[in-house]
Amino acid sequence: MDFALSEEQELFRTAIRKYMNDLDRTAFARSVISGNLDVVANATSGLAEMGVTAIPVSEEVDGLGLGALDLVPVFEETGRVLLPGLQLETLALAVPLLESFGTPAQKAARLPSVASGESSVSIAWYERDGSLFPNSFSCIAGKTESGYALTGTKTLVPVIGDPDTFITGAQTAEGKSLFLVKASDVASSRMLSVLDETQQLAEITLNQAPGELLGEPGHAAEMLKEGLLHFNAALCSSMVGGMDELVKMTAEYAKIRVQFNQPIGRFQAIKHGIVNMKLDLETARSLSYYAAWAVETNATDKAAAVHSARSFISKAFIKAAADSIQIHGGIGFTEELDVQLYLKRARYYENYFGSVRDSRRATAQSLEWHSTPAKRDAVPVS
Amino acid sequence: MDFALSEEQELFRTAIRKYMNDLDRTAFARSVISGNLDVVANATSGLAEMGVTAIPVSEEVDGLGLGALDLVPVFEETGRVLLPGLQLETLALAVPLLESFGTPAQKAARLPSVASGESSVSIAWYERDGSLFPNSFSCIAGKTESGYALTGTKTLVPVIGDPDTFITGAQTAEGKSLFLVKASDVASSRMLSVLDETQQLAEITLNQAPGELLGEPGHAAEMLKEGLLHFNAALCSSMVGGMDELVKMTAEYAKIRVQFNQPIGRFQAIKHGIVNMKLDLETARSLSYYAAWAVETNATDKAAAVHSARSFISKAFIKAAADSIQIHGGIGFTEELDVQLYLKRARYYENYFGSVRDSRRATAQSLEWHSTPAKRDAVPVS
Amino acid sequence: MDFTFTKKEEKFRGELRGWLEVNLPKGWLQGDRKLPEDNEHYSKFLRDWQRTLYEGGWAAISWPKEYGGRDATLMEEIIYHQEMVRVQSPPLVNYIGIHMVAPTLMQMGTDAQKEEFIEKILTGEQVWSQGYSEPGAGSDLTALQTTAVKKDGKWVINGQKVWTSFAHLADRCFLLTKTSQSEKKHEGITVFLLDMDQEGVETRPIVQMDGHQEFNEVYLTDAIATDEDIVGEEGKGWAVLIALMLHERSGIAAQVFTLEQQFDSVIEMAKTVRVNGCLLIEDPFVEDGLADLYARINGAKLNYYRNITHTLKNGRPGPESSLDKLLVSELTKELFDFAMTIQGHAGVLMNDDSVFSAEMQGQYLASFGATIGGGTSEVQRNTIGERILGLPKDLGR
Amino acid sequence: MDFTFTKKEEKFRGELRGWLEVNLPKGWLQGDRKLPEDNEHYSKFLRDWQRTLYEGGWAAISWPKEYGGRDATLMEEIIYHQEMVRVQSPPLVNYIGIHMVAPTLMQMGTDAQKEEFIEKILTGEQVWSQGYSEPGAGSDLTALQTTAVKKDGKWVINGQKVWTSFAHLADRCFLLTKTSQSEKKHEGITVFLLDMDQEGVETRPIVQMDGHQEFNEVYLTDAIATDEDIVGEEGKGWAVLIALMLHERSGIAAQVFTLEQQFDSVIEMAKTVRVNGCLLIEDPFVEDGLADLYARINGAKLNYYRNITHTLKNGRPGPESSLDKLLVSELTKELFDFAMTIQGHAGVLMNDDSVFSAEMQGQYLASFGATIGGGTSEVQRNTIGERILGLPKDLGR
Repeated sequence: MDFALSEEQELFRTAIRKYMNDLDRTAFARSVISGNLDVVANATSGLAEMGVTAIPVSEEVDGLGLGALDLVPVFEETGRVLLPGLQLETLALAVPLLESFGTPAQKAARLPSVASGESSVSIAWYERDGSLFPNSFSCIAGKTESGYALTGTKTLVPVIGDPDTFITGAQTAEGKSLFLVKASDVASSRMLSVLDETQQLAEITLNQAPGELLGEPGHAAEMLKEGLLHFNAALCSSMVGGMDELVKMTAEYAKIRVQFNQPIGRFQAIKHGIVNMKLDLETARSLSYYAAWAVETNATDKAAAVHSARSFISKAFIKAAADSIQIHGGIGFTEELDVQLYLKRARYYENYFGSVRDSRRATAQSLEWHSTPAKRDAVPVS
Repeated sequence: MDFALSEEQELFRTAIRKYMNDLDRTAFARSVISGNLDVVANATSGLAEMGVTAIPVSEEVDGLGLGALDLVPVFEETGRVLLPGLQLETLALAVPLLESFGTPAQKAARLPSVASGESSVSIAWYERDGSLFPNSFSCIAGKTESGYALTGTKTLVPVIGDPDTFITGAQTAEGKSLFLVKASDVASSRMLSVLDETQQLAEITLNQAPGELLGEPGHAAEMLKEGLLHFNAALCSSMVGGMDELVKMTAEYAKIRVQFNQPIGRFQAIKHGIVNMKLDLETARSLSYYAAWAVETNATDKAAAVHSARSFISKAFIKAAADSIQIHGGIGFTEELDVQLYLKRARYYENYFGSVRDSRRATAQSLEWHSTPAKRDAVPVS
Repeated sequence: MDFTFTKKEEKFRGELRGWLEVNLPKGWLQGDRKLPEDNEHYSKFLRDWQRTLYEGGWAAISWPKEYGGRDATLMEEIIYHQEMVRVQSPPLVNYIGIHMVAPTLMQMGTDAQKEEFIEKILTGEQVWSQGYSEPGAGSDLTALQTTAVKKDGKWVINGQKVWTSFAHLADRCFLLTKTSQSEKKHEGITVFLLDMDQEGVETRPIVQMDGHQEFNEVYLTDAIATDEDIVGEEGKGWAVLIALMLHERSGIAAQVFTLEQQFDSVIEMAKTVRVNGCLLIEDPFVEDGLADLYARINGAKLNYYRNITHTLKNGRPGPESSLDKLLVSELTKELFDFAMTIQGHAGVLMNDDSVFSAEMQGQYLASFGATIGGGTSEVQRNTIGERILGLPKDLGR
Repeated sequence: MDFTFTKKEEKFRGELRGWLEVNLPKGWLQGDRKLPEDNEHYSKFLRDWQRTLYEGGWAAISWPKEYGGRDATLMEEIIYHQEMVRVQSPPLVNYIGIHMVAPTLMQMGTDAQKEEFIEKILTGEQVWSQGYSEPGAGSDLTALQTTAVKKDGKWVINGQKVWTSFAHLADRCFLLTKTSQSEKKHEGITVFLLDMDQEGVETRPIVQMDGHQEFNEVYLTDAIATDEDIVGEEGKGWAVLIALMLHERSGIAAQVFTLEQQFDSVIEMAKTVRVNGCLLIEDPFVEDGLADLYARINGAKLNYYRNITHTLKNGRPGPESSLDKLLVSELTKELFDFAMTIQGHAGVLMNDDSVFSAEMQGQYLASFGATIGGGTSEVQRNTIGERILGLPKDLGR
């Protein structure tokens, strides 16, 4: 029995944390809010120097060929300071999708520059109806002589830090298919107003944009689901980092803030509230470690491990941030404190590529609780 | 604006409460547990003397012809001491069903003896599959020369205090129908083991038992639903009485029990816990008053008023009892204290004629939130 | 039990409704409810609105007629709040003046104070703020640090206030200070009617997490007041505070009705917005959650009615009315939390990009203020536990 | 990270499993797990079972070999708990003797005490109870009222204990007393190894809300003990308690694995029981609730694994292991609360009438003890807040 990160992973955590401290912690997130987006590229190149961007990329294409567990300290520490950027989308979704479904040529063309930190890749998946797994895409990929041309509109597309490539879903004769599209081939793009201002989302329109098929046509949903196991494991680590920071800052505040002549942490309403945050944090951390382990080792309960972690942590992160605001009192309601940034981030992640309900249903299905498989609610909620 | 019981109703409450104190409060409930069932008849005749059993019975058949609001103080005070008996079933379900759907002859034959406290009526509705509204009953009512003969098995039938009549559901050619069956015509009866030992439930078997049709044949479900509006409003009052007593006893205990040299009510974990019970109590009381008012005045939002009250109070009663046990600590876990009796009663009511989910769906439907009416879950849960 | 309104009450409602239809800002009833963004226009807009209210006789209906009010009954006050919430009327810029300062002055002000302030409060000529909270004394008003010291016949005031609503627009401040140190925490407090327009008073806006700036920090550096600015007696400010609180007959009517309206807008969203191709309300989990909220929000409103009934019968609110604020503020938070959850990932979009016209995102963020401002939920629970349930006093009290 | 077991560990598991198959009471593995109802047969059954364990060398695996144990590793202890939970083995009647008294005596007992007690504890010849809680001191062990006074060379003990588990079966009691009054609450406590078989000791069962009688009140009226019965030093009992707690390397293994097993039985119920004609698991609300519980129960187990990993690496448990009891006990309550809700109205039936073979009703009632016994959840939260998060001490501490 050894249920802990390795010594190397913990050392790597220390290095990342030091680098985040050098970046002045949430200062980068606040820079983005005030419109200075240059910091994103700075952070990416800093992480690249430390080898972070090479972690999940296989050795044949200039990566380190490491696994999901090695990403745990990275995402906990970047999540802790709400580092803005496409690290999750690139390293935990695009890379697994390319590694699993890309041709050798596709990998060779894209992954070395990801590993070196020069390139980031985003996902243009959602359409205006907001469905995660629609019956069909309105974005159409038509066959051309040299490949495909995509036409349609995608929304809720993360574009922070200027990704050079989008993995997108479009309809072909075979059904929903995945494509690689160059950012420079996007016809037009409109920025959206986002609750979490450390994010940048756009609605992008493709007009006969050249698209390169990724994987088998007609299998977009299955491929995305497979990729999302990697993504959600990493996302959980990021949220755990945020929760850890919330527990720390809330406990510290409760020790120094005096009301009624007492440090407020002496009052059980406050003390027990923070203890409950701590309980959730430890459960979240255990679930996220296990999810990463299950992904890395391709364990039989991989899907249940990831979905159950995600379902718990999405909710717990929101609760931790909300409770932290309440415990901070008036000052917690100002934009001066960071707590609100964590709340907005938690809400940003809540339904990102699936709701809590979706994760719970996926948990039940992967554990085969149902005699009739793939049963759905009266109304599809995913 | 006058949202309070009338002066007369409050005076009546005082009288009932005095009578319950005379009966030594929960002593009657504990008598039933230890096997002494005589107390049930005693209590019924005492209530009859005070006119309670005549309240909902119309004047033409020797009743007082009063409304649902006049039952509020009765059920709050009997619920407060967990008075065992069929008061709810008789006065708040059987009487409304007979008054609404009975023929003049049926009313004349049964309601005077209900009003005088000589008769109690129970409901034999559930069958072994546990469905509240099954597609059809396995209990069959066959036509005979003089009427109907019923054959089948009913379970979860309340039989405390020896009801002389059952209102039961059976299948006829027209569908599910309601019948009146004499208790003396029941072929056999088997007592069931019940979590709330102040209740007596039986499985009863009918074998060509003579049944008297109540209302139109084929309309059992609609009639029961109508009757349940009365029943649930009264049940809510009963649960509010229990909650009120729980808040009182818990607050009193927290004032005198000393731990760590402090009365435990000084600790916020305890204090705020009791305050939350109090908040739920006040909401429960407001909802139950309004439900009774809506039933009495046949208000347009009658169904929403009753269902929303029931959905909230069923849960809140369980929570109040469970929290009270925790606040009482070790002693709360013994059978010496009454708290556990309230917990068992709360559980007993939780799914009685419908779950919290059922009540919430009924709330939504009665408020017409759905464009397509009568939508159900993927799986029928009621 | 009776939920009907009298003919007189219905007539009152009709009169107000008719007046509002004519006098609300142009386009308001049709949904154009944007307030000016810059401070100057914002201030002018709200002062104009108060002037309009004043001219219609609707600025301070519960005041005695002699002061320009209507001697409104409690039920009329409630109807007033219902109607104002219904049309989502612009905020009353001089809320503090009308609902707190003036009624207090009527009761315990000097003749000179009544003369000088009350009419200006009514017309909106003079806008008031409230100087209660301090950085070290949020929920604990007895921990005041702001001092007023008498020097050459004038009071010299130093300290810092926070969460001072409308301070950036205000002409005067209802200010709590310490004028003597006492063992007993409730002694030595003095209330001043401070002139904000002086060198010693500096106001800085607080930016809230929802981007709004409704509150301010106020820095007092040798600010000056006179004996004539004292309300009640020197050192007896606690009594003034108590008196002020007792004026609140109608409790939190506006919040109760607002919550009900907000719930209706969430229902409207659930009936019209599709996520994953289906109407939200057709998702059983959405239906279930909304039915639960319906029960509890309706319960909170009915509690309020029960407490109002008590006030009507007994002339003053019963102790149970102290539950109203706690319940309503917590429910407001829960409602918008739920509204956020059900919108799916598109729920992260704000403003014009939001999935529903009554944008839930800003209201969600704003809801966090409800359980903090005006006494945190934790302090409310203590108060209820001790005053209503008679539980022993907390440590530090 | 590595969840595999070593070959040695797997061999250990195989050996235990094989032994259990042969030695468990007849019919036990097939599900006939009824314990005798009357006290005498109950006691004999459990003593026989301990004797069997002893003879197989499975009664006290973590003890040193010199005392008849196996010097088991921590992982072997965990495997032992897993297997015992898996077969739902009969309770260990001398749990307190084996896990608490004997290890303490090995560390700080006199030679005479070791000689006299340790073997009898192992064989089950002598059953022990624990005399900690008192009516006025439930979660607060420092408020002891039971006194031991020296008189003519003997200790005369008076007082009352409650929640004394197995006291009705026990021969000896590990008893906390006050031997001197001290300002400091942790001083003046003395631990006695009290002989229960004497006139001054009277035992009365406590009937629990689930009908069981696992605990007792013990009345001590001039009960007698000698100097030789003292553990450690007179007045230094607190140090004994601390030492005793440190023996608990494997934490709450049994509860963790039991919770997992209970969850599995609820899943089994949901897959097989029909309410309203449909399998419970096909109700989306049931599925959703169970998936939520799966995540949290699995999370609690994984927390436990993480803490065990810490113990394996550092030789002793880290502070986070104090969270295990709180999480597991609260989850047990929630699990059965949910299991009750989903059964529909037939869920009110108990025993043979219950809708599912693994009757949930009794387990539901029993679950209320989990968050009270062994320190209430409220006390656990205080401890965690102060020891792990470094928050200021509560009032009264």
